[in-house]
Amino acid sequence: MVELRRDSVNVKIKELNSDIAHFRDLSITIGAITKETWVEPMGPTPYPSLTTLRSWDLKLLERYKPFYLPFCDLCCMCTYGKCDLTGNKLGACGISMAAQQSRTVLLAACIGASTHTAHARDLLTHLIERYGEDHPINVGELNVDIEAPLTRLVCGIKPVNLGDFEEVLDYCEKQLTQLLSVTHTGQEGNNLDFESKVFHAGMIDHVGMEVADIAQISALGFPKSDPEASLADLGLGTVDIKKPVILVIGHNVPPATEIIDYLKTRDLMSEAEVTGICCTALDMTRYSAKAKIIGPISWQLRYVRSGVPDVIVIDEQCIRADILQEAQHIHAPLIATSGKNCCGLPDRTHDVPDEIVADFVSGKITGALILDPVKVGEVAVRTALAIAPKREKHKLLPTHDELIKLAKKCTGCVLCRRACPNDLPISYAVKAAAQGNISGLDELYDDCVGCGRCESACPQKIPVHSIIVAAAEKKTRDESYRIRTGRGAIQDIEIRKVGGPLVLGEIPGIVAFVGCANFPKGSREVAEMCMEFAKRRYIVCTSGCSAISAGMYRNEEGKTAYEIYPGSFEAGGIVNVGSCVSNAHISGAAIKIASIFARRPLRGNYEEIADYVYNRVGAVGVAWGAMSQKAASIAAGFWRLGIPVVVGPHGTKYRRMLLGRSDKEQDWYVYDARTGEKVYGGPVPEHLFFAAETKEEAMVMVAKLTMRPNDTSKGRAIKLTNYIDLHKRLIGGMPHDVHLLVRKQADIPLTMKEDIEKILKEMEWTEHEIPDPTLLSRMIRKSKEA
Amino acid sequence: MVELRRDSVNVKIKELNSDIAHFRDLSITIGAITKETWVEPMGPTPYPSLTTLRSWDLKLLERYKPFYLPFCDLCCMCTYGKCDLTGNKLGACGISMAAQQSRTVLLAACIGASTHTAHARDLLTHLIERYGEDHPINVGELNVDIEAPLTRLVCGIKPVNLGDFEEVLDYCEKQLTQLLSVTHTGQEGNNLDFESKVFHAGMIDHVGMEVADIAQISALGFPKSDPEASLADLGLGTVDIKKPVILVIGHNVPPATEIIDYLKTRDLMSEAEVTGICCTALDMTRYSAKAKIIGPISWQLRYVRSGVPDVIVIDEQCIRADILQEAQHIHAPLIATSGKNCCGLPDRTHDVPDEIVADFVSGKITGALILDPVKVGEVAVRTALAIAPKREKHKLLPTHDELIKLAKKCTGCVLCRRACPNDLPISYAVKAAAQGNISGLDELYDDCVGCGRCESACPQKIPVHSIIVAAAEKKTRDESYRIRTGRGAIQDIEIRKVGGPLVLGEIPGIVAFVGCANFPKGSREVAEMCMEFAKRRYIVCTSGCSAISAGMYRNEEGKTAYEIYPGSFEAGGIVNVGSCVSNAHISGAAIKIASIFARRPLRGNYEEIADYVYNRVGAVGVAWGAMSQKAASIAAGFWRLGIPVVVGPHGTKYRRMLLGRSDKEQDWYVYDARTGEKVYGGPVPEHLFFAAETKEEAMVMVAKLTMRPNDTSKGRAIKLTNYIDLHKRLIGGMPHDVHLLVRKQADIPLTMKEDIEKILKEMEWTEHEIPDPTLLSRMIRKSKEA
Amino acid sequence: MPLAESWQTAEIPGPKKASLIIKPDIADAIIRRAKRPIMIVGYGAVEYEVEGIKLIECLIELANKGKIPVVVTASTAREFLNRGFSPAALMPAVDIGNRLTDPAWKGLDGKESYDLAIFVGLPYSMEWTILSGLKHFAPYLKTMTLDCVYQPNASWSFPNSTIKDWAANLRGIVENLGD
Amino acid sequence: MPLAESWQTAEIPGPKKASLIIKPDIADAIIRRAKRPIMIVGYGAVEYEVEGIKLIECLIELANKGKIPVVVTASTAREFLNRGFSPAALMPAVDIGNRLTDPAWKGLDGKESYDLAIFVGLPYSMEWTILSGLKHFAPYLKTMTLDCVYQPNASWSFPNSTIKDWAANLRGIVENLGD
Ligand code: SF4
Ligand code: SF4
Ligand code: SF4
Ligand code: SF4
Ligand code: SF4
Ligand code: SF4
Ligand code: SF4
Ligand code: SF4
Repeated sequence: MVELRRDSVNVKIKELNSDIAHFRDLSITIGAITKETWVEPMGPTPYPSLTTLRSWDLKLLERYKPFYLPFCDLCCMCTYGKCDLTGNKLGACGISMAAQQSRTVLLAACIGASTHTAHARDLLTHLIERYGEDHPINVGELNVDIEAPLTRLVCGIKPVNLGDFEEVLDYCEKQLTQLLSVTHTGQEGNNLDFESKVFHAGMIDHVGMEVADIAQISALGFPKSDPEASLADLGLGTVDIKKPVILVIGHNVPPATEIIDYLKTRDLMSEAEVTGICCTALDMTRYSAKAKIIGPISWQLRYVRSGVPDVIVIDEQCIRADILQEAQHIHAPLIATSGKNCCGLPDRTHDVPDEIVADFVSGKITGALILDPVKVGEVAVRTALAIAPKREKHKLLPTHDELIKLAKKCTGCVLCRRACPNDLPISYAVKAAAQGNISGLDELYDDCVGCGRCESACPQKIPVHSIIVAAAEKKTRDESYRIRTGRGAIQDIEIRKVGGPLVLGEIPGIVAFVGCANFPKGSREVAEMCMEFAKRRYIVCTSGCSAISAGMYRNEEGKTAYEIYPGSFEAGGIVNVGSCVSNAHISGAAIKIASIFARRPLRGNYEEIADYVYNRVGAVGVAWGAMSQKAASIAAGFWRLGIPVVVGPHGTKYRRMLLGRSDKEQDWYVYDARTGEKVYGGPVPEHLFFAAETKEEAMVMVAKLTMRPNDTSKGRAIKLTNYIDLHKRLIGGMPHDVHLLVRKQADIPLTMKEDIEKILKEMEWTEHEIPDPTLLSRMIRKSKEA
Repeated sequence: MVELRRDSVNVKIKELNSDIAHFRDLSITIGAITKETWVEPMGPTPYPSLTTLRSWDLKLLERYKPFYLPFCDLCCMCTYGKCDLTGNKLGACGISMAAQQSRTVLLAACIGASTHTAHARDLLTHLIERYGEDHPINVGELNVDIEAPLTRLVCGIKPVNLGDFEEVLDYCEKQLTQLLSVTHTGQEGNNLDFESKVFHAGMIDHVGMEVADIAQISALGFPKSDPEASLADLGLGTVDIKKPVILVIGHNVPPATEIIDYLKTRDLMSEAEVTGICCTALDMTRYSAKAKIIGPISWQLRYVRSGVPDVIVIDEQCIRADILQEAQHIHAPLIATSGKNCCGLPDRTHDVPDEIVADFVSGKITGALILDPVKVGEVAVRTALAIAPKREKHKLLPTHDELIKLAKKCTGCVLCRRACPNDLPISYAVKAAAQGNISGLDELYDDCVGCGRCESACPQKIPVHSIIVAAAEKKTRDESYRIRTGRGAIQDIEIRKVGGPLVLGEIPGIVAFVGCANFPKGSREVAEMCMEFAKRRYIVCTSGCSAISAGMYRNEEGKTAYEIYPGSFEAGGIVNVGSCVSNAHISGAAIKIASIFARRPLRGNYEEIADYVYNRVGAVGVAWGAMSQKAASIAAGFWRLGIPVVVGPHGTKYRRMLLGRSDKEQDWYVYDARTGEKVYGGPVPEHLFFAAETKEEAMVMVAKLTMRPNDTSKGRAIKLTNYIDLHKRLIGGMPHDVHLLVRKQADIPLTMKEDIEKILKEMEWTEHEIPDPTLLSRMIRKSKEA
Repeated sequence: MPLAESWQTAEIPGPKKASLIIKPDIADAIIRRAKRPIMIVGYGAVEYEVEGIKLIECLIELANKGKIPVVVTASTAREFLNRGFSPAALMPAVDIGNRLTDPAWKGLDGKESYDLAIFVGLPYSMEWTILSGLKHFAPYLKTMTLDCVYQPNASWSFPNSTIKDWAANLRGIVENLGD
Repeated sequence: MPLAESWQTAEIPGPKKASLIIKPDIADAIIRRAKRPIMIVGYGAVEYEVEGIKLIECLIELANKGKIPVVVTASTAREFLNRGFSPAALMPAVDIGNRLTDPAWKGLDGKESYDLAIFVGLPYSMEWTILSGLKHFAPYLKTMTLDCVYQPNASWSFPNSTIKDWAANLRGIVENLGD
């Protein structure tokens, strides 16, 4: 089998006559024949359409039926509306509440997947322009053979050069257009079909993310599957505020890398601070570990208002929509760098840097749109250097006295609290501050997600968020941590090493902490969860804002998670894969376990791989602060692979959970691949999408959700030990469902034998077999042999 | 200049050695060199990105600032929310109410444009599979040279074969993915930049529509720019209910054409009735004028409940989400034919027709998903023929006595009326019916849009909509009209003929009645408006549900609009271009006026063409019942071309209007292309997006909006005559803004001289020059010559 | 019939909702307090009859007594002209709505901004959306509706009322203003 | 503090909203009338103190007197166990919510469906969404919340109250039930 690649075979034809035309000196450059050949035959579902994997989706959805949590009683999507959907009423278009909820989820998933795909497209186009379409893909030097597991699995192609990703993105864009069209009034009428399309959007999302991250790893020299990627500084306290400070916010790293290049080539790296928030920050530290991460998305207001940044550069995604005003308040020029977020600024892309810098320095303009990363690099640095000395860190946070004075204006109307997404007791704290006691405000700082809604709500125009941050000044100064920079993919050899222990259950599971910072109680809980699972020798992965949050906490010895635990994909490792788009390496790792360890055919073979992952690989995603539409599509990509996702309490706002019913025995039958019989496999994993009320509940659920029907007895015993132990410690007492999770005597952890056997007896438990589980009748070996 | 085309040049190379590989018998098929060459040089903006046309958009938006009409005080798009945006509060992401409204519009426009593009993609793929990628594009035989004005204008390519459209759709899908990503939380922060992206989505939408319609015209043999396209039957009363009846609903015509083909090849056309609702119906009559159109979208419930259809075939878009239940109620099998709308049905695509038909006839299944149009054709016909004799038209509408009995259950709670989008006085009518007088219900029928919300709302479970339809039984039997089938594009020669009169103002304007049937007072108003403007010798175009509604009314002589007025693109013509995707021919006609008549360069030259259309071509779109997200994107595509759109009162639910301020003189300055000076051009066209309260207001506004700064005095006089005349008749009295619309004495219509001069004197009016208007400084000839 | 719920069940407003005009005195006081009121009358004014008297006549009386300039929308002008009343402007509802959101707009007479806009007779959902536009984008302006149904996006609205109660209320307002 | 508005300002519900429990008698009557009530207690129960007494103790008294099975969510179980009270189930809130939407579910004891679900102590917005799920998808079930804030998606809710009023109300309910 040979494979066409974009390469350098050039066919020159001196003269050609055909019926249609005559031409001379025709030169045809065609893709070359790769030396490397991909012998794997094409699987059944390359480039799947909207319906190709529908039957797989419906299998999962039969077990994990949506539990709808309408966020609004109405639909307002077209001018027939608004329509009242309470009490089984149908909309003017005939839609039911159930379908409308799933439709809304599909819309969110489309927005999320489009965001990653559009980001991948811009990034790829830029990198191809800069490095050529022939620039080779390289995610892990010689340690990685399966360079793009999702692309191979979904598209059935094996990308070699950057240019090969173009058709992958073409496919993603085509599917997303199809999917979005399904949300139009008068399209899909069935809720489960909407859900199947949500899964499709999720799968596309992971492909898009994979393209984005592989492209930037390959072209920008990010760590290549490096377990020992450097540590970088993290936190407000790490910034040297005496230097000119540049702040980058967003997800698209090229402007930031150009800023670093400009500084480096002029030997100015030590003359300025390059700081970042969100994923651009994460990716920038993959480019240079000298750059600094301030914090997750929720640090935007507090950092800007500290007055520290001299120039603010935004690219795309997760940027506060009021960033221009906030920047203007501290007199920091704002540079917008993406067509996706122009902020109403004048387009200066085609002006010479001298002029733009001069206009910034003179204050003639407060912001500019510059759609050329190289120019952004120059303008940002030169402006920061020129402006910093005269700006004097225009701080917006009140002093202690000002704070007290502001607090005295409070009438106790409680509107701030009623606006706070976390229902924080703000008005009490303000009242206390009015009497000189700011400890309440200081405490709020830890739980506050920095949304600023309290301020908008305050009729007294008290800058509530600012006084919270001001009250916690000492804390902010102490925010000084270390984070391992994003390492990218997982090496094939790591997969080989952990594949057995994972599938056999010696490693209790993979727990991935991903997504945004809409935490119910601040960043700290993520760090605590990471450490607990690493200590219990799970493989812990992190990415995005959660990767940042995971590093923002020190243990008793003053160490952060990344300093205590290794960065390798192994039991007890904490693996920061990178930014949001690096999430693809986590799903990719699960796929690689099926492919490398279990040798399942990968190419265009989605169902079989997902069936494998679902029944055998004990992976769980935790998006404790899931906020965005991207979080929705990322989760959906995990679901289709059979990987459960746990979210925080705000996650109920995603309109529905996907919950299994452990009490319905009939729901948990699987085929035994050996015999073809339908046998009871047990309620594992119990849920596909689950919102926990508290961190404790989440941790116990995570431990439970790593169980899989094919766990060996040894493996199940280890998983049960963790589950029961965490339950006892965090919730109290024995869990009530042990009897559903023990299949054979040998599953029972020795240390808990007595307690468990008591329960089993009470529940009239009997042994049942451990199947070779599959949901796919075609995977039954007997029938295959027949 | 030569152009590559997909054609049949085959390069065979016996053996080739390169550094990289060695291969033998390589056969390379490449696109051929077209004989026909497109000599026009490439314009400045082929394949524009998100920002390419931003400065043009901002020029328009400076004049037509959004007037926001928030449809909800909240945002609920991410889990930070819901956010309260009242009173200048910002969301947790920092967004303002203004930006949030524009963001919502962008979301709607993305959904709309995706819907057309995804439809175009499915259609194109199907037609290429069936007819080959080399199938030539043919929209008007020899009468049309500019076959695809939007594709040429936007993409800068000249498509020749079906296959050439692939890259056009690739581009659309890429842009839509980019655009949708902008709606993600934390992207664009500026309301006007959101609006610019709305325009971009609209432009993409028109390209997608063009591809769809050209593909089907070319491959399926639809009328090719034929002013004398046949007339087809329209209305419930045209169906021979003694025959087996098939109903098709949606927008994607292949299943319907296959049904017709199956009937035709077996000589069964006269044995069965093929009826349709919405755009599939329109397109099906373009395939065979023997097919029948029942009505616009709002006829779904009433027709299905009549029990007449024996088999219902749905494809995509504008299908009631409860169609499966409604079909089941009348015991009519439902066939879903699109991956976009699977209705939860079992996938029978790969089963043999015999089995599927047998399962339908035996009642084993009530619906099936069949993703193969040919198979649908066979199954639908055979099922209808087999089932019709035993089904006996299972009618769901109550008899007169049943109706009275049902009405007696009414408690007068008024919940039906409170649920009715048109606030119809339902409860009075029901009360009267309970006393035996059904005339009130009968009257409601005319205004009712058939949404069924009254039924959902009724606590007494009275089937309110059904009793309205039952009360109007006589009317429904009389619904028997004729409609001209969709003719497709406008011929180049027609453009040449009307170009001069239009631009010079002898033809007062082009008025296009497009879009859905969310009318405030039923279908009739559209028909009345069409006739009035045709009578006044405007060029009237129709499409989609409005084209259907336009035919559902007879004048005193019993004739419908299509029987009275010719189908040619000329003064007094009523031109049904076709289905929703045929809207592209209307924008295309405006573009062709600039290109063919005014010889403006077309290729990749968007701004100049739009500037021409905006300042010179008096076209106005009317979407009186605009309902959908597609309507939003269609309108946006017109806006970017500078064509104003008028919607009905429900149109205020689109979240904002784009209104000019005729009272602000400074807003209406244009460049005079002759001198480069900025001169007053007058408040024309006054608005870009306008919702009228009543039909009368709409008509007067339409007459006003056809005015353009470059109208000749003769032209302006004709337009003023129509405007003032309509104002006097429909509103009462002289309009209050005549003095703003008269530029020179010569503009004053002779017949109204006295009245107008009185006003002019009162208002201290003075003459001003008629400029050679442009918004683009680069169009100033002086500077060009310099 | 619930008093202070949107007349169209699904047109749920957010946190900011109209205060109820429970008695004509309230409306009367609001109108008296306004320095620059304006009245916007839609086509419903022609269609409604209140106890034998057309709504439009009641409105003309109100405008005359209260010296309130009237903007007539849609196709309603003739009915006013026929009754010898000259509206201050004939203007579509979205146009007057748009102007009212402009803090720099000095009114139809070019003198000063309006501080109270009284709406009556627009189609319910159109009035709902236009009042929403004003609620959000004309913070300096108070709005009132005289319709017989609750309009949550106004500053003040009648409750959902029977035609009878409504007639009494309207008459009350007109009579009070006459004082 | 408005009585019957969502505690979180923006969590505006649609047309269907909770009736107010203005007096303890009302809650008492509802509980008595229920054939199969169930109580779902979230982690807030541990955090709130009502006049020196922890909310959880009040709830235990209520459960005991009313013979209401208690589902304890989140990490609240220990506090019950410590007080010698055995919850009928330890189960996440979304799980019990989900089961309650299943008309075929015969309850924790497998006997019969519940007809009243009493919620208390979940995070406000999570309780809001779960009650919304039940409002829409468990039409046969009535829901009540005992929190001190208005939950519009319940069938019955207290108004937004001061801790003091709330305490009095809760005590009232418990005492009445004791009769
Ligand atoms: S769905 Fe959201 S935007 Fe629409 S009415 Fe409900 S809360 Fe408002
Ligand atoms: S999409 Fe359907 S439910 Fe939503 S507003 Fe339109 S008609 Fe109503
Ligand atoms: S900024 Fe913090 S305290 Fe203020 S509303 Fe947001 S989360 Fe609550
Ligand atoms: S909103 Fe402002 S005034 Fe009201 S309680 Fe909060 S801080 Fe005090
Ligand atoms: S984790 Fe969420 S908030 Fe953070 S950068 Fe990614 S998408 Fe944005
Ligand atoms: S997108 Fe912004 S305004 Fe909307 S819910 Fe999220 S944070 Fe609030
Ligand atoms: S079906 Fe007709 S009468 Fe009933 S609510 Fe809809 S438009 Fe009104
Ligand atoms: S909703 Fe039903 S009962 Fe109430 S007024 Fe209408 S028809 Fe009568």
